[in-house]
Amino acid sequence: MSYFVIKRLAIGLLTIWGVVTAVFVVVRLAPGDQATVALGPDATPAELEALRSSLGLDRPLPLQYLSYLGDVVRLDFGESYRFGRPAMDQVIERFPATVQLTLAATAMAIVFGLILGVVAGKKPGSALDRAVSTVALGLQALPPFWVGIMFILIFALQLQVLPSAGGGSLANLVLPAVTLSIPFTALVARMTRSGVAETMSEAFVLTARSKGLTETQVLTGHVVKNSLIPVVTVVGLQVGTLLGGAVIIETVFAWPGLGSLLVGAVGNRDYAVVQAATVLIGLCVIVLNLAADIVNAKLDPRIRLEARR
Amino acid sequence: MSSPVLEIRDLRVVFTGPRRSLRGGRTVVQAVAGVDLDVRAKETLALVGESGSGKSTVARCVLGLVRPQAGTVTYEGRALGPVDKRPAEVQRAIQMVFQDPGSSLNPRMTVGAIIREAWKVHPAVAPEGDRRQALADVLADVGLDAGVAGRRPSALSGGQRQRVSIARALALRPRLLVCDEAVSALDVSVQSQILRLLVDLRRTHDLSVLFITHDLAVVRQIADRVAVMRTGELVECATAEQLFTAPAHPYTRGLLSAAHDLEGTRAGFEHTREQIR
Amino acid sequence: ACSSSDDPASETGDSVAAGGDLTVAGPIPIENLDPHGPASMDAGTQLAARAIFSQLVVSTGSGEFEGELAESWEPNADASEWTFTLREGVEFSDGTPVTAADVVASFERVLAGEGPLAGNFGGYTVAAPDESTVVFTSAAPDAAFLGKISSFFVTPQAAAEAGFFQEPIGSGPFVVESFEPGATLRLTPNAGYWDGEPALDSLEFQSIPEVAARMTALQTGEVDVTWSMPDDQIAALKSDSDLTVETVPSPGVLTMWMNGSTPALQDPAVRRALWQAVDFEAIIASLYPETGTPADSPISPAVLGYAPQEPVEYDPEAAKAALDAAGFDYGTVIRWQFSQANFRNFVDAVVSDLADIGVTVEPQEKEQAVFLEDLLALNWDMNLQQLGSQGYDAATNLGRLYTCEANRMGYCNEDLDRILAEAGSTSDTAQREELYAQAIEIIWNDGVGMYPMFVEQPYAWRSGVEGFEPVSDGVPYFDEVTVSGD
Amino acid sequence: MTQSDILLTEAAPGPAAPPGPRRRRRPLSAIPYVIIGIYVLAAAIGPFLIDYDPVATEVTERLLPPGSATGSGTAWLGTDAVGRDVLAQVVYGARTSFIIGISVVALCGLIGVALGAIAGYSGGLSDAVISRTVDILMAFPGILLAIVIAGLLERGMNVVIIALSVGGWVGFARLSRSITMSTRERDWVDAARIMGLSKSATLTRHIVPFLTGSVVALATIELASAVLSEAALSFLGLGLPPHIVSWGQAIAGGREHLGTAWWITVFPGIALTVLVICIGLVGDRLTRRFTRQRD
Amino acid sequence: MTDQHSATVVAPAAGDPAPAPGAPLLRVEDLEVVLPSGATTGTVIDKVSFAVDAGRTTGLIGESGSGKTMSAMSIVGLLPPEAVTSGRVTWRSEDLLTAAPRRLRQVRGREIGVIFQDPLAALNPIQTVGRQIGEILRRGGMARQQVRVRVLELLDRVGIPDPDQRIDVYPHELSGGMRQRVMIAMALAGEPQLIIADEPTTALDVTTQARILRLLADLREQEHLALLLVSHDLRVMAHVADDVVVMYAGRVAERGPAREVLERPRHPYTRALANNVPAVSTRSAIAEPLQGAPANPFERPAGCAFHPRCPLAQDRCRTEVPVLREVEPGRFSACHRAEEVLP
Ligand SMILES: Nc1ncnc2c1ncn2[C@@H]1O[C@H](COP(=O)(O)OP(=O)(O)OP(=O)(O)O)[C@@H](O)[C@H]1O
Ligand SMILES: Nc1ncnc2c1ncn2[C@@H]1O[C@H](COP(=O)(O)OP(=O)(O)OP(=O)(O)O)[C@@H](O)[C@H]1O
Ligand SMILES: [Mg+2]
Ligand SMILES: [Mg+2]
Ligand code: NI
Repeated sequence: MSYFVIKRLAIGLLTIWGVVTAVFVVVRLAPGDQATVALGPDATPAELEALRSSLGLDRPLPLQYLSYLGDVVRLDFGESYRFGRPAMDQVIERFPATVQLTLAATAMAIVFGLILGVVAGKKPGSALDRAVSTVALGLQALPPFWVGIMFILIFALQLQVLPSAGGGSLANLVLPAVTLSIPFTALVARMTRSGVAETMSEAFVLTARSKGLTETQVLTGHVVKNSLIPVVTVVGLQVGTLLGGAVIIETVFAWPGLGSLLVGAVGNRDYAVVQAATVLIGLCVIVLNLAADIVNAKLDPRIRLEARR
Repeated sequence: MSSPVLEIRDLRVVFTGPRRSLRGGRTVVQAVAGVDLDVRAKETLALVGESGSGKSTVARCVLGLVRPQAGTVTYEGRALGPVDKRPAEVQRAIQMVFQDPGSSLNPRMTVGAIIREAWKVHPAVAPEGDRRQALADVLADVGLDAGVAGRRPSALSGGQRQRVSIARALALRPRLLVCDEAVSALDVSVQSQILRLLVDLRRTHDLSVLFITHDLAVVRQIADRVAVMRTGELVECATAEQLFTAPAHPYTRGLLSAAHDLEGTRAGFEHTREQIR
Repeated sequence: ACSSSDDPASETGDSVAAGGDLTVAGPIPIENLDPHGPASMDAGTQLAARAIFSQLVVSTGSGEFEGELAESWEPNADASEWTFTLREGVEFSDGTPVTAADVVASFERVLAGEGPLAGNFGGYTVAAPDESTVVFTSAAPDAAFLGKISSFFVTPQAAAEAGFFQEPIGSGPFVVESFEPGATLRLTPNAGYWDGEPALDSLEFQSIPEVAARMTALQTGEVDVTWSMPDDQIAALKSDSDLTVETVPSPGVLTMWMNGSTPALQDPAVRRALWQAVDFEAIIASLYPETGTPADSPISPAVLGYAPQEPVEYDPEAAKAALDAAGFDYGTVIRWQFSQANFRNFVDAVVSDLADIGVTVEPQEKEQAVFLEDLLALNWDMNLQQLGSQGYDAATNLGRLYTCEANRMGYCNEDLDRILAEAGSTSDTAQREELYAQAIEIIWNDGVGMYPMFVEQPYAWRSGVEGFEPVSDGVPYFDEVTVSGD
Repeated sequence: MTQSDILLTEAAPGPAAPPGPRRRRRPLSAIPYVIIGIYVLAAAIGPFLIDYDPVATEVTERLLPPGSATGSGTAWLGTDAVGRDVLAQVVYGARTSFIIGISVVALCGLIGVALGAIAGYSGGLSDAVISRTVDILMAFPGILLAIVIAGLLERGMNVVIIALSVGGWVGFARLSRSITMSTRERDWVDAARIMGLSKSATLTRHIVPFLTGSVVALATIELASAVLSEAALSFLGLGLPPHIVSWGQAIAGGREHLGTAWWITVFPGIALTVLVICIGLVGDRLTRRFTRQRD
Repeated sequence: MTDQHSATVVAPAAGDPAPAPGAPLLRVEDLEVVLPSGATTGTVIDKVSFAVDAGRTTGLIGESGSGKTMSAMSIVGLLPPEAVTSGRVTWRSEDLLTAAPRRLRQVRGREIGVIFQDPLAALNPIQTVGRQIGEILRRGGMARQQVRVRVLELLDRVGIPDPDQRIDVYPHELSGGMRQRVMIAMALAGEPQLIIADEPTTALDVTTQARILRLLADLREQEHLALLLVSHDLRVMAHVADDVVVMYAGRVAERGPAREVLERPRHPYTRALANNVPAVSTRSAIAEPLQGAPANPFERPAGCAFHPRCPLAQDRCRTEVPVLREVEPGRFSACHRAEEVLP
């Protein structure tokens, strides 16, 4: 187990290095740089040059890369020129909001997704199953920004029961979290459905029935837990994706999370923030995947942690 | 006695499992621990032993699907490497029949395509022009009519599939046929059909056969010599007659007595058999 | 400390009773409180700075300025040296007095800084001959200095220290209580503000980028004041009896430069013909019924130097004839770049009109950074921006952008250069107005760009909000606002 | 990428079980196919029936509700913010959405299957390299890539396709790799190797055919999500240029008018949702068919 | 190994709670199971009748797909949900086919225990074996501590060494033989009167097979159990069964006392099966194999399902379905020419 964790962390470090490098290459490939944005439309070529050299942007890329890598190793992600403070500080400040949103959405998705999935998967092919599957597909097909704006119009404007935008309070969390959880719920439901449906055809379910258990007992005692492994894997992956991918929802609901920070930073070519945010998100994805694997190993004693994928 | 077609010397195979902890080292399975074995021309050598004793691993080494940690496999004096490094002629000469007729044939291909594929790789065996005839011949050899060539494995019964499997091997005119549990998955009534076919083919095609099984009764019916494996080692190797009448090793004796145990109303069967004759 | 000239004492006495907590959602997030740094010209930073810090002077309209920290100011004859005398007794919120040394330090921060403000003051030096006098000296005459310095805020000398802007100290009407960059800025009144403590109990700036959410927040009362709403939302807001909606003229002009270095657009006749081919009046009436008026000058009436011109009438036949006469190649594709999504409808409508006379325009919506880079590299045939004039002075627009040296739109006219240089080097307002009128005529008639629309700045606030005064540049002040009833 | 995990749970080819009892055909089961057929028809021939010029606007007829009369006929589904016909946008948008969806899926599918199959079959170094690349891409915010690609290249359909494909192949690779790894263990693969078939021939003849089922099923899901992602890119201002009509554009463009002119977003939204549901249903069915009756 | 043979002739133990003396514990009559398959339906089980007497072992024998598992599972209602059953399954005096689901659940485990073919698949991989064995006791309301004691007893009873340690391991950590013992312990936990064992030894090694069969024989004797044993292995049957039912393509081909049926078959199919069993003790030539493949109940040949493979087939066999009839006292055969099988 400890060896496994160490090995996975080593792979994680390698992945982080890949992410760090990729983000470096990618942001520097993009046309326009920090100097263009900082100086705005009125800049003269001379001013641009001066600023570039003072920022070190005129050095050869490999050199910039090396010094950047050196800084990252020392956990120094540089100063954000937009925010005028260490980039990591800014990123960390936004992190809790993102975590709140993601956790709330994930919790909802797990609860409702599991219920729907179990209900559907317990009788594969039944009318209920088809209904749930179709609804899940429909939920996955809703453009999130559309749902978000409709929610605002309905719950904030018409019914006036929930605030429309901003962060902080629990009430503020409801709409964005629900919006974010809709496609996720659908995914969890579909995963659970297929897992449960498959487990239902396993021989040990027959064994459980042969002991005289009721269908509910069979389901809760022998089916659900056994079908969770792919669900856990997906939740692990998806939560990671949500961390960085909730941009649209954060924008619609003015939720001060990492996604909108990242998009803004890319637009402003705030390299330091882009890099810091990407690394943090990458780290989370890696840790969550690791966590999912550990949970799976706890769920299923047959899984030897190393034999992943 | 004829000289060995296949010689296995001091074969060792180790499978390493995943590491459990940093210092704990890997779990290591010594699947084959120093096996010496000869298969002589035109003989049937049975390899028996309980599950996990390493029989299949030996077979896979012979075919070059598993790379042994140590030891040599020699075919007619030539040392053999992994399957894709072998000279075409050796690839052709050693063929295999698998246990599960359901999974040893590509379900997406027709029987004809499966057999022709062999000739695509080794065109010399059946020249371009007379493949149709060759196909009919090889199917006839295993007791199938030419009509099945257009069918897919899923449209065949288990026995028929196993015949196709044998036909695929025979299509390359091999010298040595490795059968890994070739009849174990078949119904009793079909099992005899396939066994009989194998015995006939061996005679007509001058084959040497390495026959792997855990069923001692079958061994008794068809083997010339028997090698007994246990946890990766060869515990005994003798002619069939010798082994069944005077087993030398206690482990062999144990196996035999367990088999006897199951024989139950043996007398009843004998009686029946007499009646039929 | 905005334009109000009322007696501060009475204001204060009146507002202590009202007070209230005001929530404001501007269109742009506040990311940075440093008024000297790279974000200094951001609307968000300017908004915060106006609440936290003080300017030397505040521009209140075309050519008009009011002293804030400066009690009086005086240029020398050729407007290359400007002397400011500071107001007595102004203190930062920590009680230390605002001195000339702070002004000098702040200005030097700007010059050393890596922001867009620095570009305004190339060749300037600053000195403080005594505690309350500051002298700015330029290498060249600069009549528009007041306009430029109105974006300059004075901070304590400590601003250079790291971490200062996490909890900044200023001499403005409010002090920072908490700041989440890009999200919320919470302020409380500065009890020691020289112009009287603001009446509000607290002021909060929120960032709500999505329009629908921002409008909803205003209608539900989560937000008390907002501005820069799209026209289509304004009608809905107007029908809400709890809201006051007002638009004020702004210095903004929708500006569509045409790249004079593009072969197809070199001929002024072609540029004018294209302009003629678009029915701007109808487009504005439909898309910008609230905030748009057809323009008759490249700079807005609110700006010093404004001079109305003969409007370009919509006449597609004449346009087509003119294009034919000029030998325009209808096979050319005109690349039209813009960066803001809210221009999309406008762009689509213009492209449609031009297509009607057979001219192909390919709209290119670019990301801001790409847009800027291409803008400076003249990597476009037509460009769309909303241009303002900083400090309500034509110098910051015409004088800076239309010279041959600036080469901002591939257009170079030596006569124009001369006129602009002259206008920039005199401090006589009447003379400057005259010179800019000449310049505008040349620009207009040569069709350097199309100037379809003056933009008005819309504001909306809830009925409990008192004393809010819309300002034309979209960066309002809140020191005299009170709010009740929420 | 996560979509592929649905398939992964069912995908590994089980022992070739006797072809299980086939499900009886339900008359309703044809509906998704019929609807998709209608969409394809609309995308293919709709543009010839309905005259629409995405460049032409009519600002005086903007934001008209469904059924309003306009200068050029009746706007059955209303008009958008610059007076273009919403019905025509729905019909023309179908073509764009199909082109984008199919291109993205084809691109991702080809790359993903090729890399996944190689990784799964060869193992060793190539597997390590491909797997780590997949890891990195999964830990990398996709939106960032999309933004940068949109900035690097001139705005257009190909940019959207590339931006969506860069991360999209990962799912196919993961799926192909895991199926390849289990198919590789099958006896018929060994049989092919024993007769001396080359690596590439073994891979293409004895392994890749078994990927098709799950890959096609995943492709249908990815098709739906590509269409949806295009809408999301448009929302962020990174989508298609204005002169290309797409549902995503239409939905994103109408979001400021949701309260007043709902028809701009709702009709393309319904078109999109119905298509995604139908594609998803077909995908589900294919998944089931290819995983259960694998023979 | 004559000691083993003796186990097969043990009389029903006294005090066994059999309903009426002489009446069988379980009687299956005219059982029919219809399964849909694609567009068609197949009568997978066609008029099958047999009985299991208290304290005795009845064997169900036949090739793959002949309907052994289906017949056994329909007793406790564990068929696929789409299966349609008819006939009677009389357990003591009640009909289980028409019994309420609740009653059926009471019967399962507590009155009739089941042992499945593949113990690895039939055990829940993520629960410890102790938990699975004890589940039925826990659900029955027994205290946790007592359950553990009882499970340890059961493990010991089925011959698992070190029950203390094995109780907390997962199925995959056990060998095949151990797993099958766990299955048996699980079936015993509810103290049933009948155990249905579906191919309990097929997945095992010869050596282990012998041990498991001996265990089953011992248990039957000591716990006064009746046993319904399903197998395709004649050697196994001959070893433990008192009566056998030979099935072919969903029908009963022959039925009677095990020894007699296997020694003197009254059906050509049984004869062929017996004939095909190779021996270890003597070297025998490979017997003349039956031609063709076993019939598929979905495409059952008309008349006698066995006729295409039958050396004795006549015209009558091709059209007329032979009924199962008593060809000599206690012996039933479904062959038109049953009398001619043995000269
Ligand atoms: N690819 C592999 N990786 C790891 N261990 C393996 C592998 N293949 C076989 N083994 C192990 O090697 C040992 C020998 O296996 P092998 O398949 O040769 O046995 P066998 O005698 O053929 O058994 P059976 O009768 O069950 O087929 C077993 O313990 C098995 O678990
Ligand atoms: N779930 C199912 N759905 C449809 N048909 C089934 C199902 N299970 C079994 N069958 C069919 O029913 C018939 C009888 O099957 P059964 O499992 O009883 O045979 P068996 O004698 O137990 O065979 P084996 O020795 O292979 O276990 C077979 O033809 C089989 O294909
Ligand atoms: Mg083996
Ligand atoms: Mg069975
Ligand atoms: Ni005996």
